[in-house]
Amino acid sequence: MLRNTKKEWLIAYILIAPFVAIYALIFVYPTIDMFFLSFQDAPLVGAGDFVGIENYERLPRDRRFGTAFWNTAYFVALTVIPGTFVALAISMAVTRLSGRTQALVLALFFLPYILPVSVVFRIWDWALNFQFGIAMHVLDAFGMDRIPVFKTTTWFMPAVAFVTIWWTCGFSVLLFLAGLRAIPQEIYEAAALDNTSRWRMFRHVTWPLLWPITGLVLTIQLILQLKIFDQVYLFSQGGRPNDNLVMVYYIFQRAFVNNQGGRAAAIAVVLFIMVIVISVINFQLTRLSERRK
Amino acid sequence: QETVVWWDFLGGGDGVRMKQMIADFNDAHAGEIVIDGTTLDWGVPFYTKVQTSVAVGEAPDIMTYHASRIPLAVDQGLLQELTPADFDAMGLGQDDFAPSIWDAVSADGKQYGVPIDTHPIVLYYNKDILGEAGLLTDDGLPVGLGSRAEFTATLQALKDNSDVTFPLGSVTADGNFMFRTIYSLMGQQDGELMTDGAFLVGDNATKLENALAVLQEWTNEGLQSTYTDYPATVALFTSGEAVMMINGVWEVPTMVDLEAEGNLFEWGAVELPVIFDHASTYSDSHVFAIPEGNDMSPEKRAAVLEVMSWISKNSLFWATAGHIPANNNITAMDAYKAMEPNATYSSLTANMIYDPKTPMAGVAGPIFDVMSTYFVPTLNGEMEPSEAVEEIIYELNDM
Amino acid sequence: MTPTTIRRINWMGGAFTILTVLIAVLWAFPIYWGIISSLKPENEVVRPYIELWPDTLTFEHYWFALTQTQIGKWYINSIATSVGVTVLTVSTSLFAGYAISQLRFPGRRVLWWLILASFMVPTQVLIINHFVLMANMSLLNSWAGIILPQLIHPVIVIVFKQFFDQVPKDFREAAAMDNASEWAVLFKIYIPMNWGVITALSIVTFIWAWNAFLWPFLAVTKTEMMTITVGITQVFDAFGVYYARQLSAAVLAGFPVALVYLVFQRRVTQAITLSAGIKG
Amino acid sequence: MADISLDTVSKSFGGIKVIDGISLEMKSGEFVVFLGPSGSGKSTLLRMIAGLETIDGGALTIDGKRSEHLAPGQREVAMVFQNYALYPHMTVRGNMAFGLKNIGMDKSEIDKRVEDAARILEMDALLDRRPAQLSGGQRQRVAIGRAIVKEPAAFLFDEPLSNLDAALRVRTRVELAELHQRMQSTMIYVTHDQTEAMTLADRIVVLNNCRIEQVGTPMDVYLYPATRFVAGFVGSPGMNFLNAELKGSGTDQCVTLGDGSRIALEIDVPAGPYDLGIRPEAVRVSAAPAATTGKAAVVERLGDRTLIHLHLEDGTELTALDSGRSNVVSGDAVHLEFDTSQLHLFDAEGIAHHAK
Amino acid sequence: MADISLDTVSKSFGGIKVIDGISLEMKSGEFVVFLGPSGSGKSTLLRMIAGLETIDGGALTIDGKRSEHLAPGQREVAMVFQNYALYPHMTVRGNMAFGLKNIGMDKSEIDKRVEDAARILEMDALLDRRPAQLSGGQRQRVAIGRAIVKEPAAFLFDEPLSNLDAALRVRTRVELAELHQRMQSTMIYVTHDQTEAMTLADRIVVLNNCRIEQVGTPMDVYLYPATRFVAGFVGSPGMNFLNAELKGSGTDQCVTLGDGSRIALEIDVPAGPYDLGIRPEAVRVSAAPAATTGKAAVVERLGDRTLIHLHLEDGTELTALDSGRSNVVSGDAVHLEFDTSQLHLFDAEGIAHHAK
Ligand SMILES: Nc1ncnc2c1ncn2[C@@H]1O[C@H](COP(=O)(O)OP(=O)(O)OP(=O)(O)O)[C@@H](O)[C@H]1O
Ligand SMILES: Nc1ncnc2c1ncn2[C@@H]1O[C@H](COP(=O)(O)OP(=O)(O)OP(=O)(O)O)[C@@H](O)[C@H]1O
Ligand SMILES: [Mg+2]
Ligand SMILES: [Mg+2]
Repeated sequence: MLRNTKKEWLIAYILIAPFVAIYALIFVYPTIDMFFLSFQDAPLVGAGDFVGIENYERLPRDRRFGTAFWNTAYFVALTVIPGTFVALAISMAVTRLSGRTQALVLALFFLPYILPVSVVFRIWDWALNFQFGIAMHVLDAFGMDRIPVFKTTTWFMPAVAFVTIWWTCGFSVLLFLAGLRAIPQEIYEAAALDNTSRWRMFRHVTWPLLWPITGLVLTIQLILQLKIFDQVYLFSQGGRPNDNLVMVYYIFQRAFVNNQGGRAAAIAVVLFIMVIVISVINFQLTRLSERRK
Repeated sequence: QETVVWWDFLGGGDGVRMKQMIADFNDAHAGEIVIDGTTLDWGVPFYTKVQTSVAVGEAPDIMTYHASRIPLAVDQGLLQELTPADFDAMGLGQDDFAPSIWDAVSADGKQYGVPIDTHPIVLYYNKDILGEAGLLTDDGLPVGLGSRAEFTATLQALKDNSDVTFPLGSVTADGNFMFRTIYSLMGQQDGELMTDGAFLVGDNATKLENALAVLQEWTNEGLQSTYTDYPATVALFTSGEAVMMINGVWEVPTMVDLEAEGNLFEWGAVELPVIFDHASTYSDSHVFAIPEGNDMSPEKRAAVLEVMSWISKNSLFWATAGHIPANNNITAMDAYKAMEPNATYSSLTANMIYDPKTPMAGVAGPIFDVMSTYFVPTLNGEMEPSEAVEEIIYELNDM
Repeated sequence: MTPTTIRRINWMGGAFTILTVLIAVLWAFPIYWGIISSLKPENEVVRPYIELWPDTLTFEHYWFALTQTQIGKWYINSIATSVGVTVLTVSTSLFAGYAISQLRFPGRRVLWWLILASFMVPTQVLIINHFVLMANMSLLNSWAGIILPQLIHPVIVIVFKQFFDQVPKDFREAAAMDNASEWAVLFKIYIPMNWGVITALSIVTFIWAWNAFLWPFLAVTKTEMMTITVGITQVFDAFGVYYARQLSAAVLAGFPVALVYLVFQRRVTQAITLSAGIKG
Repeated sequence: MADISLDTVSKSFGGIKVIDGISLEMKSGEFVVFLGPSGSGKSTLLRMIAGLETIDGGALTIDGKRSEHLAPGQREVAMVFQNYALYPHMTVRGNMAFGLKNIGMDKSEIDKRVEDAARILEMDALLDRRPAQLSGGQRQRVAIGRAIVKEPAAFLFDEPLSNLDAALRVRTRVELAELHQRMQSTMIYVTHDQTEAMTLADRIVVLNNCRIEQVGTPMDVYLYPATRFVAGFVGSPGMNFLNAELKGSGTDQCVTLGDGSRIALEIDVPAGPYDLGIRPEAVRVSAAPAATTGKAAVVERLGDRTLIHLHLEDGTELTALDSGRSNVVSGDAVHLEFDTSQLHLFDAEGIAHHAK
Repeated sequence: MADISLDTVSKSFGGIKVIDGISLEMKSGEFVVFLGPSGSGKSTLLRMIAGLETIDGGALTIDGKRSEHLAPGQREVAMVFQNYALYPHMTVRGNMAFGLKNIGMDKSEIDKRVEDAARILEMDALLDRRPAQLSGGQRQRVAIGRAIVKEPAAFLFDEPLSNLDAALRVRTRVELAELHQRMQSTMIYVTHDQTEAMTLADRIVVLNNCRIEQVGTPMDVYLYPATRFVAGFVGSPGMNFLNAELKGSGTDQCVTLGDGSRIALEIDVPAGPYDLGIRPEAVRVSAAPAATTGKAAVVERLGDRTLIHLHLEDGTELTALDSGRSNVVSGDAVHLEFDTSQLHLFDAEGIAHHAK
């Protein structure tokens, strides 16, 4: 098309200006600043001294960093794959329903996702309360021992993972449903004519056709759960936070509780790099598998 | 008119009293000063907020503080000094406070706060159930406050009584809280956390281990509630599921209010039982302090001082919150001496011990933090006391 | 399989449907339980058995939360900041997405790559620097301070760009034949045409902003500036037994988003799938 | 290869009848086409045979066996879907072998069948590609291959050509006809395109509104449509319909058109008003004055033929077919002659009566 | 209504020439169709006229005014897009008025024009609907209405019928022809469908490979294709091409086919090998032995005509057109006669030579 280049540039720059300004201020600058800060012995707010890589050197010896790192890994392991499976199972169940039933069931499964984390926290803190929680009454009814879910290290991460799956899996369910809907009904009909059993139908038709979505869900979950903070923080209150540290929590603790901006920034940089590395690996894997096709 | 922005962490039964006092103050100073009060979550969240708000110059005009944490606060430069001139303006001075309390708010010969109370922990008990079980003395006190064996026997007797779920309600899910009980038990053995800047020197470690062992025994024997957080502990006690409860005096108003509504049994509160050598109870003080990081006009500062002064002088009402007023003039009053249940546990003032005076100590401070981390697993039987003590020593020395 | 296969499958299907519904109900049960507990008097709340419907239905906790706490202010803060985040994010992303999709200008590719790259970066790691930045700009404890760091949603730009890419270029050309100016093309053709996506994205952005916890939690030190999601966890009478009160506050905090969801269910669903890069 | 018979089968969707007591016999090796407009129930009928829709009432017999309760896989029929429904993640070979693997067939037997089918369809070279790497026509063949390997009693096709472009559609149509000649298997084929039906079918089943309108060979259906609907639906350009009045009887029978012109014909119906049907090729442009005269509105030259869209004097529209080299131009007045042996009268119920 | 002329215009995309020095004159009121296969540059050429693509070289004159540097809105042409490109959020009225509003036309004048156009297109009742509430054919009309209101010098259409179903396409084609007759405005119409081109055009411009192959009236293009490409592209069923050897000269000229049969013809080219082109309608089935004999492979009965796909003895494929009532069945041996006046020979460069 005939274009007035100069005018087009001007309009483009006017349109992107607000975004670019915010992006530079809130994203680019703080990212750079984070790296600078990680080489300083600095309080949260205020000037600090350059200390080289001291903040990083401490990390391998730092018990709490170890706790935070392994807890994060543990949490990711507990949420990403199980959460994806739960979402897949739910969406398989939902997709065979139709009409109002489907809408209702989907709404019930999805509702937790739109709740704020603090509400989710209150609900589950109450449901799993060691003394008064309904879950404990249920355990009592079955003659089982009550479980102090948020108060022991054994149960804490699995419980928070469970709540997280409950909370966020509506998101994955929607993606799976979109994926399932994108599989033409005709393929299933063709498979029915091909004498396909239920299991083979899932194994050889649904599962492979859903794999791109599954990969997407896994990726999104992975990146999301690495950044876990809110739930862990809330459920740790009045408990034993130091046993339950995760990366972002530890950044928070160093920066805001202990007032050590520099050391906190070093942890932040580590997490930053972890996420980037994982994203890049993941991106390459996807590209590879796409190329194989 | 000056608006004084006020933060406290008083969320329990005493919080209600403090809100009443603020209202009274506002009435008394209508048109001159008004307090704009906010209650934040106790402990780490409160002190984190204070720290960040001072750092960014958004601090309140006045806040409550724990005396035990003043050394740390001074070290971090969070507090403004209260000069002798300030004290003159308030009409208060060293003479109005017990020396230990006065000392607690001082650092390097400067004052950083106005103490308002001391608040030890006490043993609450359910007279109805104890009476039925025949475990009440003629004075209406639980039997067996004299020794470890006797007290355990009392607990065991309650346990054998089938109606009782928990003989003792303890905040076993929250190491922060348990610090008070455990430190009290160490005090009963004359144990010290810090000796000349070193942690748990000599047999102090054993003393800590002993303290933990007692509590763990109670857990193992099913004598106290496990994994119970603070609100649940109170709920267990007030609903009659736990017969006794170790908790701060600040829960007195909760009981008083419930009793007034007719929703509570006959209850009492008494000094902690002597488990080891002699009576000893951990105590801390609520203090008013002025944070750094806010540019106050002289008028505002005068208003803040008036707040502190007024509350200190009117702290007889604060005593209804269970606390022991720090102002000597109040404790000397007859009205105070007659106050119940304060009178029942007033004996313990002689046996109070405080945190070591160091920037490492204090509510939500580093020592507190490290130790509480190991209390929960120990008290609930996940970890051996000896192991816990080892870990605590390692981490304290690692700081 | 036997000749009756088809019927048996139908029967099994029915059983499976009932099972699904049961699980769904169970899934949402904790929400129900939270709500119903908030409607019980405190002494009923802690009864040691399960009571699916209160003996005495009471709104006293709601009354308490609404009158005795600053929940009203928190509501206002939440609404103001969520609307602010929504309007700013959606509008800046819309313009940026449009420019990248439809206009040719130097720097376009660089910008696009930057946005794609930032897609993966966790903003959580920037909390320290955001805090320092906002402190230096004296924006802590202000709506602006809560809003600004939440404005990074590269995914919204990406979705917009993809949507504008999908608009057949015929429309642009038809508009050119119709003598429309560049601005008219944007405001009279592209924006109204994509109104559905814009509302969908606005709704989820609003939900995200309303539910944001970490940053509003850090950015505010004054109670009266807190958002409701932060407020209900920060300022509460933790000492004492007030489970029902806490739950009533939680219900109040969750209510607006639940309402938004129930009203705009389809748009929310659409926006969620879009935000994951799936065309709805 | 099998006989398939439907006995008063019916089907409703949510209370709405879409197949209403249809009975039909299809003989082994026959190529039957279901022809009808969109929504007439063709696909539904086919899918009922395949087992993809339940049969609400009536009986389905395939090769002598009552089949309405059998699962789709057990009916020994194979289906080719409109969008082919190839498994996108499997190779061509995988697509063809999948159904055989499901019934646990020997690997060697599977390979043999797949390779035979590939040879028949001339796609040996494509066996290891995936559907995404194939052109539309090639996909179409894979879909047929997938059906062939099952050696089914009957092949069912649901508009298999509608996703191909015009040129390819014509070519594939011829290929399909050749395939049927070679394999001699029963084929049921659904389409709404009357050209496909005409060119492929041994017998056409014309469906409309959930009912069978006519069953017959293509030429039967074309020359002797049973109803007005069939007459209008089959043939392109479509049949002309004119209001007419039948008068007289015996040898002096004639119809009067709207413009007053009369056409003599011989037909076994009582006098009265009818719709007169006549195909464009039966309307001839004549050099001399003839039955009537019209004005050419639009002249469409197709090269080998010319379509002349005319208005009669009273405004009635009529299309005539002329040779490719027709010299009529738009605006001309044209003399029209009617081939009276190709006249049809349709009564009020739409039933057709054919002139002798 | 305007003359449009292109003078050696050319266009490249990223170094690849897609329009290569094309010159063309279109007279006022003429209906010109650009016909060609996909990718031949038809759309590009049209869009260059519209101003939607820049013109790299050469001159464009619209109504005597040099226009290659004018913005699209200023060229006084209106375009109907393949997907109509109706603004989905505006009513029909809004769609038609948008362009007029943009040039600040009076509200009353806009209303008048919109209503006039609506009347012409018989869509008065639809003015307040949105595109989504319209059928395909109605949308098509709105798109035309949007062009009409601008009272442009010329209408440009880019495959406007390709989104309609077959029946509607035929009907709309006739409507378009009538519209042109009524409005008498210049229309340039792009299509790859030779039927559309044949039926609509005053003149067809056949494009292939960025070049003009032939410009001429539909019958010229059909009867006297300039090149082998045009001969193959125009006409359905397509022209038969056979390898042939031209021998002799003067009156004893003849071509020999692959099966050895000889056909006498008269043509002005030297002897040698050629491709012989003959349309199916020029291949006639004869009762008596004739020029040659073939075996009917597939017989497609279209009702009014019958297509017979044959194999000659040497395997050469050939299609013959017979009448609707043809009695040839697949497998028959058929005598074939050729209409020698309709023979074409194509030399190695693909240039056509027509028999006399
Ligand atoms: N699953 C279904 N639920 C409800 N109605 C249906 C369903 N499938 C088909 N119908 C209805 O049944 C009737 C026949 O549909 P069918 O698909 O058999 O038509 P068709 O002749 O194949 O049309 P087309 O040429 O469009 O494919 C239609 O009115 C359709 O709306
Ligand atoms: N924007 C473009 N960039 C690069 N190449 C293009 C562009 N537009 C068209 N082409 C190329 O120019 C050639 C002609 O394209 P054009 O769209 O004019 O073909 P067409 O004859 O209209 O085909 P169709 O019938 O498929 O619409 C094609 O080879 C096409 O790939
Ligand atoms: Mg169909
Ligand atoms: Mg094109």
